[in-house]
Amino acid sequence: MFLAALTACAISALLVLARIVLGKTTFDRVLAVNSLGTIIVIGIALHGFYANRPEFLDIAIVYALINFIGTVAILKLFSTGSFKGNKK
Amino acid sequence: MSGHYTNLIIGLGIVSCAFCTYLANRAKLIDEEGLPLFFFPRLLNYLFWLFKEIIISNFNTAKVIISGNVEPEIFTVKASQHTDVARVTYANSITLTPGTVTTKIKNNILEVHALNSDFGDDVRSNEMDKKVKLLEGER
Amino acid sequence: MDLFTDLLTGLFFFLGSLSIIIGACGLIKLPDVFSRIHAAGMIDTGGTAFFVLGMIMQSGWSLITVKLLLIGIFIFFTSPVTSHVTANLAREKGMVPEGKKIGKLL
Amino acid sequence: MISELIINAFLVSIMLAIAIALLKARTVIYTVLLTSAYSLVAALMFITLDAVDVAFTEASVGAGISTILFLAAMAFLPKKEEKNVTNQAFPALLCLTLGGVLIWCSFDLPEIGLATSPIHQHIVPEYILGSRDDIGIPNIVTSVLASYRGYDTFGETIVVFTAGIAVLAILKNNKTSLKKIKSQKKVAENGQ
Repeated sequence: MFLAALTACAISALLVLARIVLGKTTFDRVLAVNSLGTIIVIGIALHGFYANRPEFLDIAIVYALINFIGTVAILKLFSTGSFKGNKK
Repeated sequence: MSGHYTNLIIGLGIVSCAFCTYLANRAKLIDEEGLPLFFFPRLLNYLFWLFKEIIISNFNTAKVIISGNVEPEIFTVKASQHTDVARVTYANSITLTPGTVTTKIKNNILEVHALNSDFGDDVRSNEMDKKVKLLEGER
Repeated sequence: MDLFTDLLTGLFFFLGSLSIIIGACGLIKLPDVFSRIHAAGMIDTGGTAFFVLGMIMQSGWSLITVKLLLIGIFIFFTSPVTSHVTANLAREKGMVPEGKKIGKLL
Repeated sequence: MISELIINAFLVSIMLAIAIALLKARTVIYTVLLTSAYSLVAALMFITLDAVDVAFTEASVGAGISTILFLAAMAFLPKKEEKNVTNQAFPALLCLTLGGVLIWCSFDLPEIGLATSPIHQHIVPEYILGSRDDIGIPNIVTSVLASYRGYDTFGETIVVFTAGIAVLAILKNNKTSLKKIKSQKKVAENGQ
């Protein structure tokens, strides 16, 4: 059962990767990387259950946090061109 | 998170939490909307409704993606809430249900992008708006 | 009872797999950024919700359940933020979505 | 066992695909995004290898911090990479030779997981057996890094800290000297 779910994760990860490589604009790619992160969070949790070691869930939590921060940082850079904030 | 609760580990956790709070306080990151306590009693009810709505619109989005009759549309709706927190909750709820995304917010007007006219009608019927307004309560 | 939880887990996993695969297909198939955000939102909400529910069914009541709920809640709160930020930036960079427009745009 | 093999093969092929795409990429932000995706998959790979701590580090440093650092550096770079026209025969030869030597050396390694290999005989059993009673942290790698080899880690931290301070000092100095140069230029222009 877990293996079937992992296979589904793998297939969708492949499709999302295709979007990263094909993507026309940067927004497509950012979106696809974010989705890949979500799929991998699910994959880590599933693999933890599959290998009977649910401690891996800690990593999944860290992953979810980092994924969010990374995406927002990329978009922030994209909007302003630097990390210096919006002081005028 | 490791299932070990010795005094040392708990103590270190408390100390680091306090230090983080002190740093955040020093950097003036905490504003008056940090913890919207007045939400909580009605929040659970709303969350259940939102969850049901998310699942329904998930199936609808899946149907649209498979059948391929995509007619995207973009329109503006008015948010009738008074506080910023409630408005943000409304915008986030619109974004959270697949099929509709809030693209811009200006004061109390939201610009929404919908995958299909069905999703658009759902938002324009203002059902969610009323629910969030109920959540906000009388003020 | 054991069989029942297993069946329920299988159902949830099936639905979750379906929603992430359809979401990924949508990410490939849909025409422009604004439509693709919906597909990504499907992966974020439907996929994680069903998978987390299924895994909670398997774990029973323990520390693992709390961690799973944390993951679920966290993705639940961050997904709309990333979607909105992406859409907002795409709009501000001057991209106009395909399809019809109703009313005056901001 | 066979399923482990399939998972590993799948992950490796995905990483290979990303690496090839990285070679072809010509815009900087696309490269950064691909690197981030690569780190994501690499962490998953470490998890299948049962290396929880490495996966933890890879997830937080590889996918998180280094992406942000790359982006911060990217703000100072031109948007597109210029086509490289230098002769690449020598670097290719160097890489191939090094790879060949490493593969040749790997034949001499003991079998993976062999209990009688020297690395498992000397002091590791002591650490593994004593870690729980001595330190009381369930994770052995953490206890080895932070306690048994504490001085080592402390030295590393000091080195990294010093390097950080030096980089900051150089950068700050550079900024002020740039300002000085600019002001001198202005003075010179006004003088003319």
